[in-house]
Amino acid sequence: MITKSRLHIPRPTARPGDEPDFSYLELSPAGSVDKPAIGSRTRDIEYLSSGLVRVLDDDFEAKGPWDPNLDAKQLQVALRWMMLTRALDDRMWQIQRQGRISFYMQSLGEEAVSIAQGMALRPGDMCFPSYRNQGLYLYRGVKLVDMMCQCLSNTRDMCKGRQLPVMYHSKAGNVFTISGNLATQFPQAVGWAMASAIKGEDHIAASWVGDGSTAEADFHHALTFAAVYQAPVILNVVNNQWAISTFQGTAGGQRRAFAARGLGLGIPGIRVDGNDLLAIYSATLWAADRARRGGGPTLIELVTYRGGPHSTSDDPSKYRPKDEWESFPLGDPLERLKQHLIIRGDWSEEKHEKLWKQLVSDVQLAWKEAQKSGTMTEGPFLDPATMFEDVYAEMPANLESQRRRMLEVLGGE
Amino acid sequence: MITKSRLHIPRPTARPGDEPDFSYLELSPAGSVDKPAIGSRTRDIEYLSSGLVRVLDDDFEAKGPWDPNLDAKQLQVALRWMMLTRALDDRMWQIQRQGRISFYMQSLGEEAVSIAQGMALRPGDMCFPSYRNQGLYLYRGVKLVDMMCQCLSNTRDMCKGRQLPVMYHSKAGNVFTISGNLATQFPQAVGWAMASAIKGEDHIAASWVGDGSTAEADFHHALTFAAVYQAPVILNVVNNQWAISTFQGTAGGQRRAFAARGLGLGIPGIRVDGNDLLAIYSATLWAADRARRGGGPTLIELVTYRGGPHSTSDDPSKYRPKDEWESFPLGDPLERLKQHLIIRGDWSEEKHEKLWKQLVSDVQLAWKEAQKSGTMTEGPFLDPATMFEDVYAEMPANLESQRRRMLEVLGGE
Amino acid sequence: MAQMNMIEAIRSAHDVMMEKDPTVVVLGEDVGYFGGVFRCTDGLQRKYGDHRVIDAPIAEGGIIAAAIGMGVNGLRPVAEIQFADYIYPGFDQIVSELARLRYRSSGEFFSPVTIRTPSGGGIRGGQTHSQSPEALFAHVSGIKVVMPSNPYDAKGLLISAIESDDPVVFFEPKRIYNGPFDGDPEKPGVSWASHPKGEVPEGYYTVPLGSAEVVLPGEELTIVTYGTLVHVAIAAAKETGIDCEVIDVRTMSPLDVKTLADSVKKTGRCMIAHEATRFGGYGAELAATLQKECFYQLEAPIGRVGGWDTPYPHAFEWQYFPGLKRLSAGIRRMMEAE
Amino acid sequence: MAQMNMIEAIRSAHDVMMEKDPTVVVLGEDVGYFGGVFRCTDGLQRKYGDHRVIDAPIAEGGIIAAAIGMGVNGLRPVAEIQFADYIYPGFDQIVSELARLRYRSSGEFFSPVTIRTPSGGGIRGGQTHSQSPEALFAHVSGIKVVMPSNPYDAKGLLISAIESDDPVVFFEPKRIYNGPFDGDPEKPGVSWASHPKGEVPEGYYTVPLGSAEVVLPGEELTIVTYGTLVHVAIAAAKETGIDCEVIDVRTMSPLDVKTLADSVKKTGRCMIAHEATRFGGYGAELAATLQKECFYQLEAPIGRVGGWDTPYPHAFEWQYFPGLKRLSAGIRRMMEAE
Ligand SMILES: Cc1ncc(C[n+]2csc(CCOP(=O)(O)OP(=O)(O)O)c2C)c(N)n1
Ligand SMILES: Cc1ncc(C[n+]2csc(CCOP(=O)(O)OP(=O)(O)O)c2C)c(N)n1
Ligand SMILES: [Mg+2]
Ligand SMILES: [Mg+2]
Repeated sequence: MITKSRLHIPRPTARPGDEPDFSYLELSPAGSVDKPAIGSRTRDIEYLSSGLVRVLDDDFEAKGPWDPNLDAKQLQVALRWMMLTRALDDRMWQIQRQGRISFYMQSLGEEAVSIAQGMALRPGDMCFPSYRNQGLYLYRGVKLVDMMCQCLSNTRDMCKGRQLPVMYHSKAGNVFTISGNLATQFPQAVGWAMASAIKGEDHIAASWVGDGSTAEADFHHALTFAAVYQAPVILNVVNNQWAISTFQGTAGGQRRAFAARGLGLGIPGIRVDGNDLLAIYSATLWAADRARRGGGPTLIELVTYRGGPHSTSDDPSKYRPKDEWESFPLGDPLERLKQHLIIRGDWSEEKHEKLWKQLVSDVQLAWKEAQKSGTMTEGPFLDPATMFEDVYAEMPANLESQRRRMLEVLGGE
Repeated sequence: MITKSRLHIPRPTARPGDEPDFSYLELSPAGSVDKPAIGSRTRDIEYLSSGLVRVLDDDFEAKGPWDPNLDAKQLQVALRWMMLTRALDDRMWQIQRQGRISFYMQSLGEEAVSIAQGMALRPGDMCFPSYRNQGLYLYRGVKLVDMMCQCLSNTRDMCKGRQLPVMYHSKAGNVFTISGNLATQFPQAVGWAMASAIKGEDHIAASWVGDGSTAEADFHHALTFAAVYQAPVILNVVNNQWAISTFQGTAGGQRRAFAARGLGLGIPGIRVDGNDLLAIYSATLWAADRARRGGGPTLIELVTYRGGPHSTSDDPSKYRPKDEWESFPLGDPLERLKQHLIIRGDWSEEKHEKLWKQLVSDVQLAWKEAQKSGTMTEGPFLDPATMFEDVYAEMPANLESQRRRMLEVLGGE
Repeated sequence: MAQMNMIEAIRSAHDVMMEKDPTVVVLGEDVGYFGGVFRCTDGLQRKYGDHRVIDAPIAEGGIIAAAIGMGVNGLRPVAEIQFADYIYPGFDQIVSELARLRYRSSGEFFSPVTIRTPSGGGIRGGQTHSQSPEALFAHVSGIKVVMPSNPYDAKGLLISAIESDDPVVFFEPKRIYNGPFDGDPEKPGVSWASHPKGEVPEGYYTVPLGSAEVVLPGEELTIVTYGTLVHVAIAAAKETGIDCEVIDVRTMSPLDVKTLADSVKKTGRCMIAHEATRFGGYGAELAATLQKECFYQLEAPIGRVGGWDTPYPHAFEWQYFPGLKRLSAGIRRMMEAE
Repeated sequence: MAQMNMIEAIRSAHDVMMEKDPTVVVLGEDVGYFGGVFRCTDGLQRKYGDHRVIDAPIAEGGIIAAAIGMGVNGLRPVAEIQFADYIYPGFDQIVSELARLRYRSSGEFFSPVTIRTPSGGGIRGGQTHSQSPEALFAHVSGIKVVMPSNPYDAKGLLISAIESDDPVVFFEPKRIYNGPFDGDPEKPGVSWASHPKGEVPEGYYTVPLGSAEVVLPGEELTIVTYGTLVHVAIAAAKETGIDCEVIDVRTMSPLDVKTLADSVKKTGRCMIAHEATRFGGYGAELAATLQKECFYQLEAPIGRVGGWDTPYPHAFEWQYFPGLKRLSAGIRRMMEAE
């Protein structure tokens, strides 16, 4: 009976053993997409959701109306943050492989997203990130050692051992606490932005979800509330082509770009080369300005590729061609920025090599430092009694007595 | 502090005391919207989501490419079903006002939706209606008396007293059981349609939600799954301008038509004059054909007006101008079809009057009949012991003992 | 002091708090211009503007998520869910987010959201306007769960909830919005006017979260209950002539075990009553806790009277509702146990 | 007969049923090409095609809703929710729809959906990969709730669930997917190979829903438990030398009261153990029911050992998990009560 099935089943262009095939990706040449005035009506700028905003061309030159004209210093700083993100990811991945932390998630290949958007936002703007935005925490001032201590659940862990590795937060840096539940932070960001508008402040909010997570209800809630109240928020979809083992078509990306998802509610969408720091920066600044001036929300799709496994628990060789990333037409964001700087005469292979070594050593030093606050096997250890704190603002009687009970050598009750 | 608020709060054009103002409604003249080939690509038919498909013009003439060319007989039958729906609603409304049923919801002003779409679908197609689709149940063969017995929760109640009035179902008629929870049936319809495709059958599914209900998560689930699997389903949004006290702008209708909601997923949308039986019939047939031929889902927005209060518990004079309906530019669907038939020479005021009287008397007879199976105050009464049935396929021990306990004169346990 | 019914008392709590604290905002379906389908927010938008009393799209998950975000940004949101039966689309945001924000960020982030929602049956609402899902929230650590049984407590508890930096789910037993109800549907309705707890101060006051109240002192048997059933319990005590101590739990979580246990130790008998489906209901926690606390004083097994383990059927509301007859029969039988 | 771990047993249940009944379809996140993050559906898509083993968008609410619709249209869907912690976005569709379809249409419509989901901690998954929300489902009438504790039961119960015309929520204690776990995290892991319930027939068989099992007979004290804790309970019996009767509940709803009550009446003592947060947990229902059924035989109050009333903290997994030490201490203390 099922042999007659007429159901359309989305299938990726390539599976293990196949040649990588990105023919489905619609690309525009760098510089070819117009940059509209910030006050443009949504209906006049629908083209932004189907084109691909790119600044860096195949020769690493910056082109067209979206070129933000950042100076050498700014670009070098951006490159440095991207490199630091990657150096951190590299190290932590190895560390997990050695069994010294329980879990890790890299942002390999997507570093430009966090850094470019971090740069384009103001410090007072609030970020509601996903688990692949570690660059944002770094950029907003969280120290390497504090990131590591979180991953170690040690005595310096900002989460007091309560969260899986990579579930950071930074109140001081205005970066929200990461949830294990996909997309939940998206409508919360809209609520935050609504409050900002209610208070008459000009801070905006920004949030990030993956391509796969757009299918969740909260994606819809975020778009609806943002559209209805014209909330000052930037809603980012990081389309890295994969959601664990399912390709972006399983989330509905086969027929229309994710950037178009808000059009039916009057939310403009911009489809951006997610591996092009300059394009991301520029699109984000455009959306932020628009939001700050009362123009409401913008949906930004960042077209990129998940360079590594989903997490340390994943094995992508089971579901996609091994060398897919190498064939990804938008390349490696870090490499592209580096080459752009070199072409401008503002960088060199030697400087790059030197900086990389420096950063690797910074990371190494931070790791040493982090371990002083405890590892999974060596003390000092967090006090388990703290697990009863912060459930409520004040500890209620039942938790106090449970804490006592636990301390009585884990007696049953 | 709130005085500085910059939040956009959607406000309707008119509140009690104001002149009705429908200037926000974008209208197209009858016959002015092209009818594309069924196989058209979604991107080529986006215009269908912003125009308004209309067949009957202001002089009640049928016009343009969407005219389904129904014959006199078909139109008379359609008119009859609409009139019957209204006659039933009228009577039941009064009956509730007299305290003889506990609750009621009319479809006043929206009768064309259920009848036109009922006609355009095939008997094997499955309907997942909202609580304002009573016409569908009638059209698909549920007897007046059975509708009434459901509202009475009497011994002939199809729901065995378990549901509020108007929460009908008809397995024989392929009309699903109505849920009190908004929008939940929308993604279920998509699942039903997926199963139909999996089985290789050519039955399609259709579902209905209100403008307000589009904000619910299930609306998004339905669209996503329909798009991903190209499910053979018609997803209808009945935009009757109001959701209890909130106008359609509160659900995000201010900037873009509801018909456009699926465009970002590649789902074509058709915005239809919801008070024009011919236009609805024709658009539905188009979408049904498309679905049956493997073309996937269509979203249809039916632009109409909720002629009465939300339900018998509601008082719309608190939140909208009293005479809004009279000013609604798309008129009364029943009146429009009647005039069209008269103009064609296929109907007359006399015939109309006579048919109306006939239907009113049919309804009256049905009401007499219904009461024989019990009223709220007079027997026969449903056996309360039945309340323990159908929780599970077979009654588990705990329910059996609770049933016994209840029968022991409602003793505590 | 004024005479208020529960709706007025709840409205007054909003008013007092919105006046006192400019960060308090209200959002929900139909709460703004219209003032709520039960009128609990009537007049607030006129007084405080539509930027503080906000009509929301019909998306319970979105409402709660938006409220969370607002709370993180310094506001103190009060969200109304139109019926408790419709809270489930927001369940994930409550359970996975609102309840855990403080914990997972070790106190750096929290959101002081109050979620108000009418619950319970007895108004011919059928199975989707009658549910009492408090047990589903009491099991979730990180939120407080409250249900008042009268206007005075409703206002005082709601003010405490709004002021609390912890999230609170606040159930309003809609059957007693307009007057106490003793569980006998045959009797004519009564108003709050003649009830001592219908006397409500017009200004600010609080009833603390986490404290139960002995509403009727007695010696022979303890009835532990909350919401509408408090009134049924008092009526059952009268009807049966059993010298019952009736305790209104008021806060389901955190639970005031001491007040309950002290009473049960004294009387040696305990009947638990609530409207929700019995199996796995909140009464199970009460019974489990009290049999443990009071084991050596108990003279009979703890009983539970609740809704049957079925949905709430429209036509058989009064067969489903654990009314006067069932509760009276239950405590009579319990007194027979030696 | 074959040696299977729980993953293989679950996979085999799918295989047997898909082979037997062409209306059985599987859907969920990553269940298709990849075979599921825990590999429970590995190989099924290769064997039955991608129209019967369907990779779904990441939308738990959508997955369950689609499954409901499929079920109404004559299919028999098995939906996987990747982690029980992620079931809440689908809560409304389960509670308001799946559970009530049959009731509200007086039997005309129903949907025989099985929802499988891995639950419980002990795999360093942190607070969003460790939850045990069975109590939230057991309270909802109209669904059955199941949790196996070994490969044999897992397969037999899953086949019963798939065949059942009632909706079933099927929790899989992920800590014991690969081997039983006695609650002592210091010991090396063991496999199912040496366990009698790791012997699993390759073909069709069922374990009926609604029946508990005495997995260790004893006279002094009854431990009522399910899932991972069954193995901890057996270990605690050994460790303490107390002659415990250990009962595996297996089906939370409907509950097999008789098997439990018979045992407690015999032993006079009862300890309940589960991994979920204790307050308002499923153990409360067990305690409430058993104190009632066995009041006159009980020699000590019924005890409950469960997760603490906090989220499941990543670093303190073994302090949170009600392991060997806590359970042993609990039953030792209970034996001291006279
Ligand atoms: C509500 C919920 N459902 C399922 C999961 C399990 N899960 C974690 S990550 C993931 C894939 C997400 O893919 P995508 O959104 O594309 O983000 P990416 O990992 O590619 O950055 C899934 C299914 C979850 N964490 N939360
Ligand atoms: C999940 C859920 N939330 C809220 C309600 C309460 N409610 C019933 S009808 C309604 C308004 C629906 O408006 P709309 O979708 O426009 O349909 P209409 O009544 O206009 O046909 C609301 C809020 C509900 N039934 N279900
Ligand atoms: Mg992705
Ligand atoms: Mg409407």
